[in-house]
Amino acid sequence: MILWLVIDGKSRRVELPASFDASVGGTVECVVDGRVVVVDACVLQPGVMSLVMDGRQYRCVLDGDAVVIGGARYGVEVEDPRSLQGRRGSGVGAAGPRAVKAPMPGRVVRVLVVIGEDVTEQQGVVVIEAMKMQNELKSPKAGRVVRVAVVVGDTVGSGDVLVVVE
Amino acid sequence: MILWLVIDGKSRRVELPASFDASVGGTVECVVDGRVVVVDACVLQPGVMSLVMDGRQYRCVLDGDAVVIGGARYGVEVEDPRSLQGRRGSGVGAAGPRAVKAPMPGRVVRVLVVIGEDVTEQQGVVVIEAMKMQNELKSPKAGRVVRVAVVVGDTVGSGDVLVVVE
Amino acid sequence: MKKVLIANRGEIALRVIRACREMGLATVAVYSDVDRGALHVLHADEAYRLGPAPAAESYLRGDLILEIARQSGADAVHPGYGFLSENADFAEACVAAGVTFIGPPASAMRRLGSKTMARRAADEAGMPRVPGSVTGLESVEEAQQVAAGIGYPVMLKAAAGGGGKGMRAVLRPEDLAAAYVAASSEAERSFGSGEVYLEKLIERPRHIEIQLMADEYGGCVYLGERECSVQRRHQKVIEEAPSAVVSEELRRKMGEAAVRLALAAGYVNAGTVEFLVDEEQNFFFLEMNTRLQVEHPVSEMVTGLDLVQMQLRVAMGEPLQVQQEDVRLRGHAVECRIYAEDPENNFFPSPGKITRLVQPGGPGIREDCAVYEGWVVPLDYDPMLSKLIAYGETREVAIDRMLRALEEYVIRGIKTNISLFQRILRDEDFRAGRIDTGYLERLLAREPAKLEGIVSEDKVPEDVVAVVAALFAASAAKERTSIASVGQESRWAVAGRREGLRA
Amino acid sequence: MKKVLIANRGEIALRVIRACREMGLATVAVYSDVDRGALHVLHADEAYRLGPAPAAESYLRGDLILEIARQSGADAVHPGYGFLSENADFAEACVAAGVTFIGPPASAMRRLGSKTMARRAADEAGMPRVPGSVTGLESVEEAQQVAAGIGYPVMLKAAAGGGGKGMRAVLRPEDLAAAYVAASSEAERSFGSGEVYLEKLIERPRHIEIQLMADEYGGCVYLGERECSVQRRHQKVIEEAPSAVVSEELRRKMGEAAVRLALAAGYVNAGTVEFLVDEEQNFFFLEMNTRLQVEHPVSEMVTGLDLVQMQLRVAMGEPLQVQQEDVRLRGHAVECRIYAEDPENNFFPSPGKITRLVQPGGPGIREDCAVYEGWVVPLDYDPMLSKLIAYGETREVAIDRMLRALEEYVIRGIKTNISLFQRILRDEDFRAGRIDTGYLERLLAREPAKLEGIVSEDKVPEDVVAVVAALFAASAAKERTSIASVGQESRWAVAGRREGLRA
Repeated sequence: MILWLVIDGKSRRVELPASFDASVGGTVECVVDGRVVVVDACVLQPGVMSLVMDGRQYRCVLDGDAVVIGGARYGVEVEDPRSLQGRRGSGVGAAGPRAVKAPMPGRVVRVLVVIGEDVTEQQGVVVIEAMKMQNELKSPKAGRVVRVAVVVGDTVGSGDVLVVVE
Repeated sequence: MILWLVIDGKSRRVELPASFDASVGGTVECVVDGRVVVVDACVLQPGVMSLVMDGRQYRCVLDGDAVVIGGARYGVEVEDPRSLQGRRGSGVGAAGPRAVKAPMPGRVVRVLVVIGEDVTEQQGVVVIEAMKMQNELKSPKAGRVVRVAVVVGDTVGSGDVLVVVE
Repeated sequence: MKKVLIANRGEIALRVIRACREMGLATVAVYSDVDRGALHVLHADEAYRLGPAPAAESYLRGDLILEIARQSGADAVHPGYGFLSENADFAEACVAAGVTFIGPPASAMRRLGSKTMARRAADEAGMPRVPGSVTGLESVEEAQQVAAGIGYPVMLKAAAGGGGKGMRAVLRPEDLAAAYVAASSEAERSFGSGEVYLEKLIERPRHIEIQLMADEYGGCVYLGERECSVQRRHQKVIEEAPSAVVSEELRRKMGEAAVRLALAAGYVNAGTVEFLVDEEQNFFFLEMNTRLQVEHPVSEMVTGLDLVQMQLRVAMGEPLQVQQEDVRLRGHAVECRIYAEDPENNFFPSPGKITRLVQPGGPGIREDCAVYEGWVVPLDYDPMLSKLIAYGETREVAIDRMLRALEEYVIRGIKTNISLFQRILRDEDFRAGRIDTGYLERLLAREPAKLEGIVSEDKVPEDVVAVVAALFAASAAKERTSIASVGQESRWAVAGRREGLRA
Repeated sequence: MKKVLIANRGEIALRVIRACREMGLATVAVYSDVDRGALHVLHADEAYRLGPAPAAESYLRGDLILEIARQSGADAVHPGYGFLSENADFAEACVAAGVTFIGPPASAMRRLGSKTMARRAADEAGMPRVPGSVTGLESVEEAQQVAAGIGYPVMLKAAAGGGGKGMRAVLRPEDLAAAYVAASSEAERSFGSGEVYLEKLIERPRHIEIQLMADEYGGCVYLGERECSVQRRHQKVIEEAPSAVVSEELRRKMGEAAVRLALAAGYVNAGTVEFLVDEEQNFFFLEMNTRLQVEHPVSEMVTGLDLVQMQLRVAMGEPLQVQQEDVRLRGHAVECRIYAEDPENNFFPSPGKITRLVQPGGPGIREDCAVYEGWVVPLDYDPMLSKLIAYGETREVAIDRMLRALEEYVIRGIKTNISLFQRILRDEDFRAGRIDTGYLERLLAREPAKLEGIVSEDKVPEDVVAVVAALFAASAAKERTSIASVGQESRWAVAGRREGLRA
């Protein structure tokens, strides 16, 4: 199995033997960017692993899109070459429609705009609350509100679109 | 779903609504031996449940063939009528062949008999060890050893047959 | 007292339930809809639903709570902290319903609950306080007069305040008028009362508080101090006992002043008198908290006493079994409030499902925790997941032990502020005890925050990181059955599987 | 000292690793094949394989361990307890290899390791001991002579003994000859030395021991006593500090005698002097353990000190920072040794996979644990899973707190002795402190053992049990994907599914 990874912004290629079952672990010879690396991996629980390389022991925990090793956190992306194309094309300029997204999960406590309303840059559009913390979300640009995706009382997830300004 | 259970030796019949998903929980009306019982079940983790009935809260943990409720342990068998027949017929008298089984998981450290050897009742036949505790297992009857299923160094599980005496 | 209803949730509800169980008292839990599977419910003898998630419809419903007490035969209510714990009307309603309120009498709560009234009580008890007004300011003119009298900089504060709301620092006379209006209207909005007062701004103050316990018979002891100077937005983040700067002499002076105040107000049960301490070790009365506090465990560690059991015994009408001379402090304790929030993203709250939980243990570690693997942290309440407490012979040992425990701690699925604590506990100023209430904001304002505190001494080789990431990705790909359980990793799993097709 | 190799496994290896981490020392773990996934490995900076599971091929291989120390650059070895911890040859080999052995010098270990030599050392130090021989018995005749001198009943003991092997109580003269032969040959088989000695049998003795810590400069303090009278087959089951019966005066006498013995033998580092105490509070030297003991945490809880950190500092050549007058005992601590064994089935060992683990927490609870959910407890080593320690202001509070914690504790997949502790801690005699080394065997011999200790006050209604069992069975049936993970429940699941077809 060959994996292309981006770790803290740096691309890496890791090759694992096809016969190796990573969910069980054991001693394995990997090829990292062309170099042979021998490690002993032991899976304690799904997402918790002890890795020994050259006698050094690393306690490794999978955490969402990151791995935590000995207290330090490393952001990891698993690259899929087919999706890269799409990602490159996804950049949008200040000219197009811009969405106001929820930066955290929460409940909508106030909606400050209506469809068709003109807003200025940094004008508050929606207030969401979670864990006793209120957050007023602001328009990223001046323009007209073309969509209001939520009403008061809605529960939203992190990244959900709340309002679109064009 | 209808379940026939034997709890600490007593047979019980419990009927759950077909639509109820016990792995998720919720408020449910059960019929226990003909009586309607309403409980609120909340599954915290697989095998760990909070049950509320008439305001009383019970912390319930599944433990093998038992349930532990508020610190007390209750042995449970789920009855399968088809298997009862077989179970009733499985009693064997002192006359037939008798197996010496491992009462605990362990490693065989000594085998004290060979096939064809005559043994007396309570004569030691195999010694197994686990966790620094040695256990000499004895023949349940006088007779002849017809099978020795293990050799020194074998790892055995609880209930495994070690020796058969006829 | 036979059966205690715990009118709270989270770690403090579990804390009280544990104390009741140890004393042979039956327990009644109450819960909102999102808390049916919470640990405080799981550990109670009885449990009753209050209502929907919002606190106003559940944990703040004193009427429902008293109805449940009646129905279940509970003869006492423990309010915990927050929610109804400082609500004098609720305390009174309990008494009227024939149920013991485990806390001070409503009269003492009222007398000490308003900051302006408490300041007058402090004066009467001969306790030093920050110079300034002891009544609400009637007008901007009065504010200007008082400020001129004590000298700038000054601080405007809401009489009914808390949590930093209705507060404004005023450095120059020309800013006072605007600040007065702003503070007053914020106080009106937040607390329903626009009353503000004014006091001298103490520069670089330390927040140090005295824990008290009083019985019904005039017995009152102080149980040492706690220092809570590490704050973010006026919220305590790390607490410790004893303070690194309080001498035996200062402790005695502050303790005796606190006891005088409590006795003068007819105070009973656990309470805390908060002080500001300036750089010359002058102490000034700040306010009194008429309840058990979040940070009470650090006092328990250094005194060897159980404050909740003491609360229960006092509420049963027993006299204190501890005299002042029996209170012996030993060692040092530090507490970290583990929150569901993201220190790398504006401290945004991070409710959600905990997919993996590995808790620290071993010598000197106590954890008051109310979450478990699989628990969904609700977005309706404060973000506290757990209180981690480390004890050691010295402050240094306690700090290093806490660092060890934080390193062991794994909470996955949601973000936590564990890395913030690692940063603070490794910071030289904190380790040297050079802290004041502005310390943490200054630390956070400092630049490349990210690596300073988080990385352990030895850098992990890049190849190790790559191999570990690859193994986790490959494992997610192969263990198709476990994708559901690992949740967040599904993106990896999908990518990994695609790769698998090519390998 | 920069890097410590921990020549052990299980909770004690993790305990030492934690102390090293807190002090900034790097750690090297060693492991046998079945321990690759053990927690002591997961928490170490470095880890090296020793060999196959059997201790003789792994944790007892001093040669391999020193080779790994050399290879990894470890400059010290902590032996923990058991395995090589009392092996003077290994201690010597460490020194020869230029590696600090964290424990006493080999000479002191030899002097106090043999029971007959230790008895002579005790005489020299003016310490009371059980009357009897101080040299090995040459013959049955000599045994008869000594026994006649001190009077029956007497006890035969192996000089190299431990764990109850090579021991025989002799009540009448006519039984002595046979017992002598049996004890001697058992000793020969168990320890490679048939040397036995004889002492007076103390009736209903309490086992009480003194914890010592000595530095290289003649400094030596005693850190209070521990009572370990609750034993099964001469193995400690529950330990506590302080003892319920030791007065300040007795503590001082025992402590000073223990210190005299240690100083006379040139002892350095942690050690324990064990005594028998009779009903008249006479104390008799029993033996000295020249290492850290399993039950050291109860001493840590009541003294507030960290014994492992003290061991490390002494081994670094530091003088003790604690004088005798600084040692202040406070409160009471109880420890339960949680074992993988089945108290309802002859205490048979119960190795295997832990399928569910819910650990207790909160005030006054410490756990030194080396297992986790998913860990397969190997059958090759002792059955200890964890040490649970409860602290309280009084013995009663500590006991009730331990009961609360045991109730919270869930270990599934294997059997444990948790119910045994519940039985003991609820027993009136234990609660009143009426214990001696025969106490537990008497309790276990008592009749309807099963319910007495295990059931909590309120009986669970039969219908609740039935519904809970039905819900678990139905859940196992519906969650087909989880069958693999619940392991033991598969039989239920199969039955449940069959039912499901009919429903």
